[in-house]
Amino acid sequence: MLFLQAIQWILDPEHWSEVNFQAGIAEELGDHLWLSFLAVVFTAAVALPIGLYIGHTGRGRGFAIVVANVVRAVPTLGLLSVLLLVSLTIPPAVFVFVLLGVPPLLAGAYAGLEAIDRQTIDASRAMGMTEWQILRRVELPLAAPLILGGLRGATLQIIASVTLVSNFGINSLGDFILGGLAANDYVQMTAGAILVTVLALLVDGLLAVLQRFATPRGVPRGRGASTARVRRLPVPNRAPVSEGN
Amino acid sequence: MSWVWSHLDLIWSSTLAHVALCVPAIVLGFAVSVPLGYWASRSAGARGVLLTLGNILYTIPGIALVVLVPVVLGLPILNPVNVTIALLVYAVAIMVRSAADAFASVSADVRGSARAQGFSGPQLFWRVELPLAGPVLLAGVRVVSVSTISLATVAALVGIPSLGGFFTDGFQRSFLTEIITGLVAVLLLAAVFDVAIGLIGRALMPWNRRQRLSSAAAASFTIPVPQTGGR
Amino acid sequence: NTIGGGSSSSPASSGGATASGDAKSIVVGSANFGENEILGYIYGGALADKGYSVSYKPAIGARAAYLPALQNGEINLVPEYAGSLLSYLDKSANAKSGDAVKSGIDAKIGTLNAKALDFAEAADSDSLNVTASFAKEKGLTSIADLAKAGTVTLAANPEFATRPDGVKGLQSVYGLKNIKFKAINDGGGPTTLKALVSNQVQVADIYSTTPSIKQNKLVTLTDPKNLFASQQVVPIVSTSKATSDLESIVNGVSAKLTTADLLDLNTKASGSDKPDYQALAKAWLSEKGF
Amino acid sequence: MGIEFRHVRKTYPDGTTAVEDFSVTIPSRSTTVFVGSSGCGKTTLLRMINRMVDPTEGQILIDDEEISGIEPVALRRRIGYVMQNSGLLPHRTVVDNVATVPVLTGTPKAKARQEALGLLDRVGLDRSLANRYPGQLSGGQQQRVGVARGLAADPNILLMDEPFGAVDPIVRDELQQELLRLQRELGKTTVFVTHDIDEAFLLGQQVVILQRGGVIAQIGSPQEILANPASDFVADFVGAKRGKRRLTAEEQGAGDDVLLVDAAGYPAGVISAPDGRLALSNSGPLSRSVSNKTDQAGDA
Amino acid sequence: MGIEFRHVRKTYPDGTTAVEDFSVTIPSRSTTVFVGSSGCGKTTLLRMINRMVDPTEGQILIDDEEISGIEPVALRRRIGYVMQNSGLLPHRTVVDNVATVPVLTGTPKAKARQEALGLLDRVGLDRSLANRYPGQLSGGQQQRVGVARGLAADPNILLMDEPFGAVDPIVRDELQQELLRLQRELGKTTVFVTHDIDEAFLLGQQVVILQRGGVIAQIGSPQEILANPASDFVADFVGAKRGKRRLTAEEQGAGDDVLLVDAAGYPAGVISAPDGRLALSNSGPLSRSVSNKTDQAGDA
Ligand SMILES: Nc1ncnc2c1ncn2[C@@H]1O[C@H](COP(=O)(O)OP(=O)(O)OP(=O)(O)O)[C@@H](O)[C@H]1O
Ligand SMILES: Nc1ncnc2c1ncn2[C@@H]1O[C@H](COP(=O)(O)OP(=O)(O)OP(=O)(O)O)[C@@H](O)[C@H]1O
Ligand SMILES: [Mg+2]
Ligand SMILES: [Mg+2]
Repeated sequence: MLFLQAIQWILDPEHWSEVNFQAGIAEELGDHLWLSFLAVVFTAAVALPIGLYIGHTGRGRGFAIVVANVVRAVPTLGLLSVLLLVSLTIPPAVFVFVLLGVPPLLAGAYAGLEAIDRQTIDASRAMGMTEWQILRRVELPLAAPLILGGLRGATLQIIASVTLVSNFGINSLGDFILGGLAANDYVQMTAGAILVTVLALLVDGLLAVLQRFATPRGVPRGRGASTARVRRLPVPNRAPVSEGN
Repeated sequence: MSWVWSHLDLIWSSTLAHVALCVPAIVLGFAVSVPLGYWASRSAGARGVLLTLGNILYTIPGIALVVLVPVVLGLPILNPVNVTIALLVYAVAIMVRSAADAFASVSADVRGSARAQGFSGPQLFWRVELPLAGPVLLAGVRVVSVSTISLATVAALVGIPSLGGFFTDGFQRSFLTEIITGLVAVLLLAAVFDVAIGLIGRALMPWNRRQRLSSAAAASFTIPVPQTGGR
Repeated sequence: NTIGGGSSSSPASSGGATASGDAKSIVVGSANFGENEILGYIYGGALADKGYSVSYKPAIGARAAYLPALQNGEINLVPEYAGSLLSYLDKSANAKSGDAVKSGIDAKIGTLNAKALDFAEAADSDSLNVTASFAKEKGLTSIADLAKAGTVTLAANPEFATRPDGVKGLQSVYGLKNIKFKAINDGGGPTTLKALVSNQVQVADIYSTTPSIKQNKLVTLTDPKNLFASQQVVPIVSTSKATSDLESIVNGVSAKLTTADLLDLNTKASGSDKPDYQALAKAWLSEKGF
Repeated sequence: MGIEFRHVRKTYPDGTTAVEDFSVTIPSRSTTVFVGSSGCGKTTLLRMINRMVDPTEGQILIDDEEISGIEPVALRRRIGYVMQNSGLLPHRTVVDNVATVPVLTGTPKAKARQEALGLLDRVGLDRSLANRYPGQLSGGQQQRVGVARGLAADPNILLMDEPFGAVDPIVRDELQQELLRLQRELGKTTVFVTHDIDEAFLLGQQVVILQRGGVIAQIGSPQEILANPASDFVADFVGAKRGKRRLTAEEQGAGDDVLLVDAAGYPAGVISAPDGRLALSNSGPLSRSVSNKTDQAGDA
Repeated sequence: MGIEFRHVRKTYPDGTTAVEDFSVTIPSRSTTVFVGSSGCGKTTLLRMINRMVDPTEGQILIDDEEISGIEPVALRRRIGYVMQNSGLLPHRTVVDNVATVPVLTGTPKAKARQEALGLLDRVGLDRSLANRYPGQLSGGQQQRVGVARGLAADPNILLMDEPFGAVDPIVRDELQQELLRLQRELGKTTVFVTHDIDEAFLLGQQVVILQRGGVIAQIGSPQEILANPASDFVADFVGAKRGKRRLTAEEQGAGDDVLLVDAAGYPAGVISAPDGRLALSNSGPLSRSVSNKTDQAGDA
């Protein structure tokens, strides 16, 4: 069966050092991870500050939504074609994947902050915390699970998409897919797809563990981890808490 | 620019081909995801399994999926249905999560009170849960439509006509104008779909119009699913 | 029409998977690089002139994609290159002369439910190229000279890794053990060229009729041991469509197609005014009196 | 239409026993209030009546018919249900919300809507609100719609689960008065759940004070309970023990009025007592007097 | 430490004028309650005191110092703030929540924790709860922690925004008594916001009844207001007009007790009246008697 053959292909130690005179699994994996890592780091550098700013101040939300939607519509293949036509190096590729990673992380960061019970933040401010202290000591720890959720989304997305650079002669696990396609070798191609998927899921699992650890104790676990929902007693019907300064 | 004017017919036909690839994927993706999402919202176990499965499907690289679909299903290689099926897989992978969230977002109070009024099971689903899940479902469909349109460009890599052809061809010929034409066409098409779906939603959900249009748009941004920027 | 399908010179169905039934309706396919697409339009155009209803499926991909499509009838005619086709059909073939190649192909092509028509004079073979400075530095003129160039990286389409006349051939025919391979999936196009010029790779496989070789003053290494077989253009046609009428039209076109034509067409295609492949094909046809 | 609980027990799948062994008879055409603090099982008891929850043990009878034999959907359509936060369908207009059950049971839409408009009048809502969506109403208005909806099928039984728990105190007063009026006019068998003892005493002809696990601490008319709390728990719950209900006269003002304070010193009201003498009256300003109540409780 | 509002006006960026022209003096070391229905501007007024909201016009002075000149963060650290739903940090233990402000202002962590434990005693919480997270406490316990946190920096001013709005009536009673005790012990200047007039009368030495827009309907001690409502609005609000506060004696029971009912027929309590004669007393059971109150209000 195709799938089993592909697993065998992956387990063949020779394929780890060389595949058809080209870089083997080890090298492609390394390059794939490196490129993904760069993209994730830059994604975080761009999306986190913006997301935290939007989440903390509530400003610029509409703008971010529009930008994120437009960015999401940009076909990676097209953008890679344009940028690599101009300069065939890693930086433009990283740029494209950063663009891919920004929407989920941005959303995670700002949704994480928004999901925090307004009263908690309000009370913190009323106690005399500075804005920076509120961000550091209240919002970041409480939003950590959702922020990491966003990071997981971005990472998954980036690792799966980096395969595209193989079209343009940059190393990635996509080489096995393209090579398999060109040689009519479905086993190799399936093996490439499995490698990418497994890599993405492994990294995702790692981040999931991190997310577990980052979930503050005392905050109910589970999706959303929304502190906005912990109140249990009937609360008089009132206008949404919109005060704030 | 003159290249664009002289190739309007080509742009148009590629756009139509692109639409023909995407629309069935979006529509079927919705139709498949709603029951799955409903199931996931009802059972924690199903939710875990379905969402994990979605994540796995979602990480399969696009080219691999487009090529492997005909191998696995035994379809002709150049059949556009291959691409549509691959797009459908991604659409479901994304949409199941938002459908699950959509149904989970239906207030338990409203559900309980509807049951207490004497809604039977199917009546509850069709008249209460589905419409109330509507805004979040709509947000999910918008994400799916945009990403499907963007993703469908990979069809070009396997010789199936789509707007992606402008990328591969333009690249081979070092022809920026052509690639950018393709990019703009994809973006415009995505925008048209987004607006159209938004309008359909507005028409179908009048109660949602005043208070929550912006929050539904926000939800489309907030859904922390991995988005398919197009692979 | 440069890309995309659905364009047909007659009202025949454009999206249908197969064009069976009517022998006079033909689906012309082509590989995913410009020259081959132009050749497709040339053969298709000639047939359309003679009353065939022709539709196109251009830019399908690599050989491994479009030949199965031919085999199962999704396309009916595709312009091929003799040497590569033979090594695809018969991994162990080592025929070099035109006639030997022809008979090699004829022996095997039945498995594709297809038939090879006459070879054109026009040939477009693989050629290994290095930059002028690299050639000078290492003293390279022929492929054999690469042995003294230390470890070099060679760029070509991905299938070059598995083709008998690819890296394997370089090893067995020329005894080169110092070749690393890097797949770049653009048929010797702009990325390959850029990789070569920027020394990310030192050797690049570029089709001999590609204008960029001249434009960038690349040095094409000679092939004294004929690793790259004769790559004459050879249209192949589904057996079910191969009427004598069709064969005579197609062979008529092949008879007038020269290597110089290919170079000229390619130069025009990648020139600054980016004409359509279909227009180029039409121009060639009318120039040659079709 | 009387309702009878016979040794009812409810254990939820997660092992929580919400109700241990509950038996009570709810007389028809009067209001019975279940009152108790959070988590004592009030909602569970209420929802067993329309089979939203099925008892683990015991029987519930409506008019001597065991409800376990009645198809839940049919049963629910015969019983009005009003809950906190109204539970209105946010995607239907007010009039459509009210018309829900009649439409479900096959009344033509136009007719159901017409009747729904009448019900809006009945609960004191302006007809101009009929085409709004619930989200466009205030909390109090939503509750009125909820009540109207509960009445739409003209059920003999009305279940109300803290219907006024989430509204402003002033609006709550209004709604309570409205409900008293409706009850006088319509005479439904009403089961009302609250954790507010004041509300229980105001609305209930029969009040059931519950402890955790649905244990009955005391059952009786407000007067009986207030005069003779059955236990410390009840006394504490109704405030008698802490002296809240034990008023003392504090000060003679300028006129005949005397200020009354409770044990915590909190002014509870004024009473006219010329020269320190109370004017006794045996009939309150409303027909709903004590003796009246005792009669009805006697139906049980 | 007195607080003075001088012609304060607040218009929010969206154009809502929450407070129109508000002037009041809040005497030090006593409790002033702002009471009014939802949206009348109570929270806005309260939050202007610690500069969570800045007035659009007018001045606010604390001990004759204009607060607009005080850095908000520093000001807030000097003022305790307790709100509904406690606003505790869900990711910090109870003791760390209480110690938040001292730690912010530089008290060593160990010392701050030690003091926090003392505060838990003070508000009647068992020390065994110190290392729990807020989510593991009941609503009433959370509110106690909130109060302890408000007191942690030993502020002279305590602001409380409906702190008991979301808890069970029984627990609310307890918390109210606890607050009265604390107030006697500590004598902070407390500004308390509620929409429950009963709570206002129980806790406030000075009660400010507000209408929409922060308009003062009446200001005074509970007794003054109850005895002489300044307007129909006030009478209505305190329930006098609807007769809720106007009690009548209904029935002489077996002993000396007379049942008192209000105009709605709702039993308000019992009073001892042997032979229909009230026993008048001029001093309530608590030191917090009427005369006492009037004195303090006079401070203003
Ligand atoms: N579906 C359920 N599954 C498990 N336990 C439940 C469920 N519903 C209620 N309970 C538990 O049963 C007990 C009684 O719940 P119920 O809702 O009847 O109380 P209640 O008196 O209505 O309280 P409240 O005043 O808060 O509404 C509680 O301990 C509650 O946690
Ligand atoms: N941040 C804000 N922006 C705009 N309007 C506001 C804001 N905060 C409050 N308001 C409005 O100001 C008015 C007074 O609000 P405020 O919160 O002070 O009322 P409140 O008396 O505390 O009501 P509640 O009892 O519901 O808490 C209301 O109409 C409210 O909608
Ligand atoms: Mg309940
Ligand atoms: Mg408020």
